[in-house]
Amino acid sequence: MNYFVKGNPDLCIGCRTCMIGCVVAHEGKHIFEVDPDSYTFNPRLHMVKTAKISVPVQCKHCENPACMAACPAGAIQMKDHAVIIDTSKCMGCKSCMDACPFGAIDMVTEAGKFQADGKERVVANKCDLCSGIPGGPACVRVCPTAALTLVKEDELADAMEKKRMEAARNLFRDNQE
Amino acid sequence: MKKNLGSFVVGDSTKCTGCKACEVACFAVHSRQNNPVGKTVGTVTVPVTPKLYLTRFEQGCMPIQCKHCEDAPCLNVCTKGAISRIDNQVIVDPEKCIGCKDCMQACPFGAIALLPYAKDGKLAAQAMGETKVFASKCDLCAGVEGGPACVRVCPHQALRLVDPEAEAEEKKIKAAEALLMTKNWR
Amino acid sequence: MIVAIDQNLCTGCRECAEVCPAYAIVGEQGKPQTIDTSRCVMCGQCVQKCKSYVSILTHGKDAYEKVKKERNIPDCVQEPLFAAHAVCNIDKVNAALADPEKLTMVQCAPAVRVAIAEEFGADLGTLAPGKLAAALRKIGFDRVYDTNFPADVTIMEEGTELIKRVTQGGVLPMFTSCCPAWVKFMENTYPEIKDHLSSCKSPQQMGGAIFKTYGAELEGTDGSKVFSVSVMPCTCKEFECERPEMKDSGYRDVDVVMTTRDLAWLIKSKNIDWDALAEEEFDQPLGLYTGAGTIFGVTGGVMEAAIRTGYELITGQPIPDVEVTAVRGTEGFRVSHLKVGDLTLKVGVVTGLKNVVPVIEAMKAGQLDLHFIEVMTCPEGCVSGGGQPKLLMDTDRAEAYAARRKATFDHDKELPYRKSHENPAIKKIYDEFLKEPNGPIAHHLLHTKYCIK
Amino acid sequence: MGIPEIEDAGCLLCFGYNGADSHPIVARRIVRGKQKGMKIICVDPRVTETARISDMHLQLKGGSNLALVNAMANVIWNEGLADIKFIEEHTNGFDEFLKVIEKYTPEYAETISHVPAEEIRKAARLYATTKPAMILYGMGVCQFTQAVDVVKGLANLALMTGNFGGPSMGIGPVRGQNNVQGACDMGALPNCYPGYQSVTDPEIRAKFEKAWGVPLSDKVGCAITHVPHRVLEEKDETKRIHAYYIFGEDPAQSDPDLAEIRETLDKCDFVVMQDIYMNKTGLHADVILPSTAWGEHDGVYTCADRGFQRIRKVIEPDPGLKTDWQIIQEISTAMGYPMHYENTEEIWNEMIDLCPSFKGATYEKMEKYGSVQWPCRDKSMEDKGTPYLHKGGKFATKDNRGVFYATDWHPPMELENDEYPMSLSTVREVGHYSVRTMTGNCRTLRNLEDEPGWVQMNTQDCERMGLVKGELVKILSKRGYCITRCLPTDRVKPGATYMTYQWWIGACNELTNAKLDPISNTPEYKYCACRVEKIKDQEWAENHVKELYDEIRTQMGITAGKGDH
Repeated sequence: MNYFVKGNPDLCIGCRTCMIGCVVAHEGKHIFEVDPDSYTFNPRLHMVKTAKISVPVQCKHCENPACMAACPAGAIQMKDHAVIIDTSKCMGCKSCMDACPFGAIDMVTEAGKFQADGKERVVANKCDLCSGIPGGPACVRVCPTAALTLVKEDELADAMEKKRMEAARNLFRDNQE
Repeated sequence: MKKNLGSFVVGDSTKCTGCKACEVACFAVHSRQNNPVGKTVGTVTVPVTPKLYLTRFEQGCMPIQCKHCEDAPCLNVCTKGAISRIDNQVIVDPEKCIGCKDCMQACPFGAIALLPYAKDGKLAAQAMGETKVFASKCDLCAGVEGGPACVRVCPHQALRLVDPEAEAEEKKIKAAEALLMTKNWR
Repeated sequence: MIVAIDQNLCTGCRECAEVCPAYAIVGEQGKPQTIDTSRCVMCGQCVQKCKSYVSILTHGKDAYEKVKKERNIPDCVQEPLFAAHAVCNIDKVNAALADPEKLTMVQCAPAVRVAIAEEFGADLGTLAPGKLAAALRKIGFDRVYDTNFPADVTIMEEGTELIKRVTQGGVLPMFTSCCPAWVKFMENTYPEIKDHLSSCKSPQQMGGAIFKTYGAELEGTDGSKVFSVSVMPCTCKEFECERPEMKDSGYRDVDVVMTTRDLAWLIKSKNIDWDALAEEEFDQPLGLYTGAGTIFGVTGGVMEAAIRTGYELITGQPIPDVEVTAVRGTEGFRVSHLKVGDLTLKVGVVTGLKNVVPVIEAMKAGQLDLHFIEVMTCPEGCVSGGGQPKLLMDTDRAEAYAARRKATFDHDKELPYRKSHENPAIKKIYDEFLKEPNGPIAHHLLHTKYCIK
Repeated sequence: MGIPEIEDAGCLLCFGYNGADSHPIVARRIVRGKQKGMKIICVDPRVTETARISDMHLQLKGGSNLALVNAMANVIWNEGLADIKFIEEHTNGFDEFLKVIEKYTPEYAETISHVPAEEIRKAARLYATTKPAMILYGMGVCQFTQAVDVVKGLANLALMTGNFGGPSMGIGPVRGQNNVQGACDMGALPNCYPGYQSVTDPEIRAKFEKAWGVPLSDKVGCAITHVPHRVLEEKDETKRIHAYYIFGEDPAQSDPDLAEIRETLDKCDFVVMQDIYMNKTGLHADVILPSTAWGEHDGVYTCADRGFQRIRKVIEPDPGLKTDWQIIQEISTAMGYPMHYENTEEIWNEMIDLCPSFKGATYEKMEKYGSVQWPCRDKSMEDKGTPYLHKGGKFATKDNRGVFYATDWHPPMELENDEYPMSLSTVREVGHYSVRTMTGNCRTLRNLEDEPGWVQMNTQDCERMGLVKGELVKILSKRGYCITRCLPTDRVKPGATYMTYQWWIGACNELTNAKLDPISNTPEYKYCACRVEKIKDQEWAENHVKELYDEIRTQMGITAGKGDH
């Protein structure tokens, strides 16, 4: 199963440290360089604030990803329990963006890469579960209120099993009465 | 806030009947820009050259048109500089197009067709009496009042103008609100 | 076939089936459709709707010229051709024009003058009777007459018939019979109510019968020399003129029908510069018409014209307001009660053929208390006819219909005579030829029996 | 009480305090308290993060604080929920207090605060019956012309319910600025020496004169908010301010009615600005003294809970750059009072020896315990300071009894009117700190939010005015205007607008009212009348904003980081 990071709106205080953590993790040391163009600020998760809720939203790493199905370039694939975009193959057609029901994909400029008309290259960008980054998803690590959790197969399975047992116990009790 | 991404139109094959009203409307509004085309069929004196293409496939049909890619292969491949990005949209200049077909090959959607180029109510001629052609593709009705004509005329609302940024924002809000319902997943 | 669908072009979208009032279009979704001729009323709404054009991409480079040839469309035409189309008889017209033996007489329907200019790039609903007459004359027609004149005759005949039925206890309600698609539909679907139909021929057919009799007399010749052409907003008129009973003049009353679109093609093929045409008058006397004749082109127009004259015939007084706005509108079925002297005339107007079904069903169930009902097949009357200029975008439809309606009413307002019985040419033809409405000559030439099938 | 105690309260009355935006670390305690079952009553005109997770959110109309507080007291008394024993044993002035709150029935308060009477009753009951109950209040209380009265009103609630003198209770001011508590502790107030020792007390003055070897003034100084008056309008030449030395403060950004501030700085004969980066005040300064930032020097901060904490140098500053204390030392020496210290600990030791309540807070103890909350009177390692005040109901008064003090509500100084039909309140946002002299130079934070900032408006108001998210709007008050982006949100009520005050372009202090609380001298940042205008030509507005921004940057001599991502 693909893993995913989910936010708990009861714990989230909307501080966006997760977004900063995401950028720092993906940009590496560039972020501490003085040259303002040396890094791009492209958080792969976004804080949503409405009257009811504050919580970051990011890719759910679907098992049957609509983005992957929509991509005409074969730039989206599943790897290491995550749905990953190979930006070198991406041409910015926005099909994935349109297909994703969660708004989890953005189009971002790639620093230092240009199109034929001299404009910066724009490609799809989304959560990659910090693939290849030591310590796993940075957003989970930096959240000051521990509002973000990396959900893996076992935890989800355990939670479901626990719920099934509870449901069975309740039905059993009903049957006894 | 300023838009950063190109919008595009997508078809919905579950609604499309294949009537081609979109193609005819597309032709009508664009043809009007450099030909004396009125509102009725009889005013037309040039071939129908749409910028979107009704496509039949195993499960049905729908119009296919340009996605206005952000790193557009057609733009990148065009040696003549006939394809440019204007107000976020990828636009072909038919005057500059020499019909090399590179963009057609680069486009992964088949959204471009070579069609005769007409001007002032006549087919444009080139040397040796041949008709000039151009790479015809969606320009999202740039300069057309009321926005994409295909979307407006579809009798079944099978075409949708996508503002990817605005839609992503709406979808994010829905996704966030869904988290309220799954917060006690354990 | 008068209206047909080209199997090679049809995409099977069935948009035409949506607008067909007779459920005559059959076929599977996504496959080419065919027309069930036993049901088809040839109204041509499918022709108006169809957007499945001959495409370079889909059908190849040569397909366009091939289809054009198959359809007898003049070479000069370069406009899009669609799967659903109507017969084009321009070749027959050209043949007659070229024949020195023939005296060609043309009539054109009220709705043609508010639409034909659109085909030359004018605004939707541009009123152009003067240019229309000029163009017809330039094409070479010997006499340029007008269907609006026989429309005035129709009012005399139909009005008289109605008064008779109301006062002498005839079959009521009486339905109008000017719309051939409606007549065909009734014959197909409700032959049992045939006695409710007015016995009057349509204005086109009255015109044809008059041209080859009185018209020939005026020229000092006989009907055999007259070639009668009509220009109609309607695809079904060709069917009407081909009906075997339509030869009371001794010859076929109308020889050939062109649609508004056909006429535009003909004008183009003759290299006539529409924009440069100076306005001309229709020929006299069979081209003199009233506002009443002209409003036949819109839904409720026949009714309004009939009331303008009927009121005076019944009461002997001029109608207080010539504009009978109560019967105007575009709703599918409208009912009005009008005070005509001591009589309360109860009238109904149906537009859009599908809307007539519940009316007939109500009548058959004895739930309809009306004297007179106008029925027009097309959405807003003849201005929206199947032979009218076709819109590239259906989103312009409402604007086009409204503009053509407005132009029709504007024309009515500007004409010197607005009531059929006040038309001097009408007085003249009854004095000299027809004698009296519903009289023996009129009855022979201008009335008919339907349901012959 | 200490910040860590928050999460163990039974009930938290969070009044005019938006922890998530101003102090995420405090907000974390609130979230944790919620997880532990703490009941939260949030009083705020906006849906804050705390409001969102609260058990009760009283979304009052801005400027009605005291009416609501008095009504809660009214309910607590009338429903017999007061702690009579505590009142009798530990307080004075209760009867006079009752007379004032008598008229503040929930129904009366509803007419002022727009909070339903029944909600007020429920909130009062929840606060009075859940122990221990803690009150946190922030700038939503302090930045009104009726600020001190509301603080006292909140204290009344704690007094009448016996919520003083134990852990996780009492009332906690959560300060507006980093180390503002420290600045006050160190005597950066016009009326006291370090340790809240009055400048008018001859005994105290004598102590400081002896220690410092100079005669000292017996007059209370000038509050920062009185400076404009003393520069622009003071008739008495001897009282007029001619020189203004500003440390780590950006009044040309943070003070109300910026037009007046600019005039003040320009008309003042000599302005010295000492800061870590260039800021708007610097544009009007005669001398700019660059100093070190946190991480480049040692020192002590005081947390809002009175806890002294050491801060340490982690990197060497650029050569030639001096710390604040070194600069002060040199200026003082140059002005004829030789000052010489080797390090901050020397300064600290001198200071605590002069301040009885700080005396025990040595560097050694701060090092060992992390935080030492004053009062800490003894240098022995056993005195670890005072986590909460008023232990056992003993107050810092002559007879050790707490005093009830009630006043009547009065409305804000400038109300909505025909010309300016909406209200404006200044607020914070997480990420950019204060006037962003520091955070504005952090690229990553600037990427999160940048000029010209936002005005939060109710979605209905936006729809009515045809405004969409991100659209530039003009917002005006009697005093000035600025351009900012519209942020439609249902977190705020119709008719109210909210802006953060750190933006140079979207500078809401161009609009704010300089009226002060008579005791604290804090301006009414939380309420003034304003009007929002749609800008038809957005392209022009975007360019205009960019031009204004570039102009300021050019004036400041900034070249790096165009900041227009």
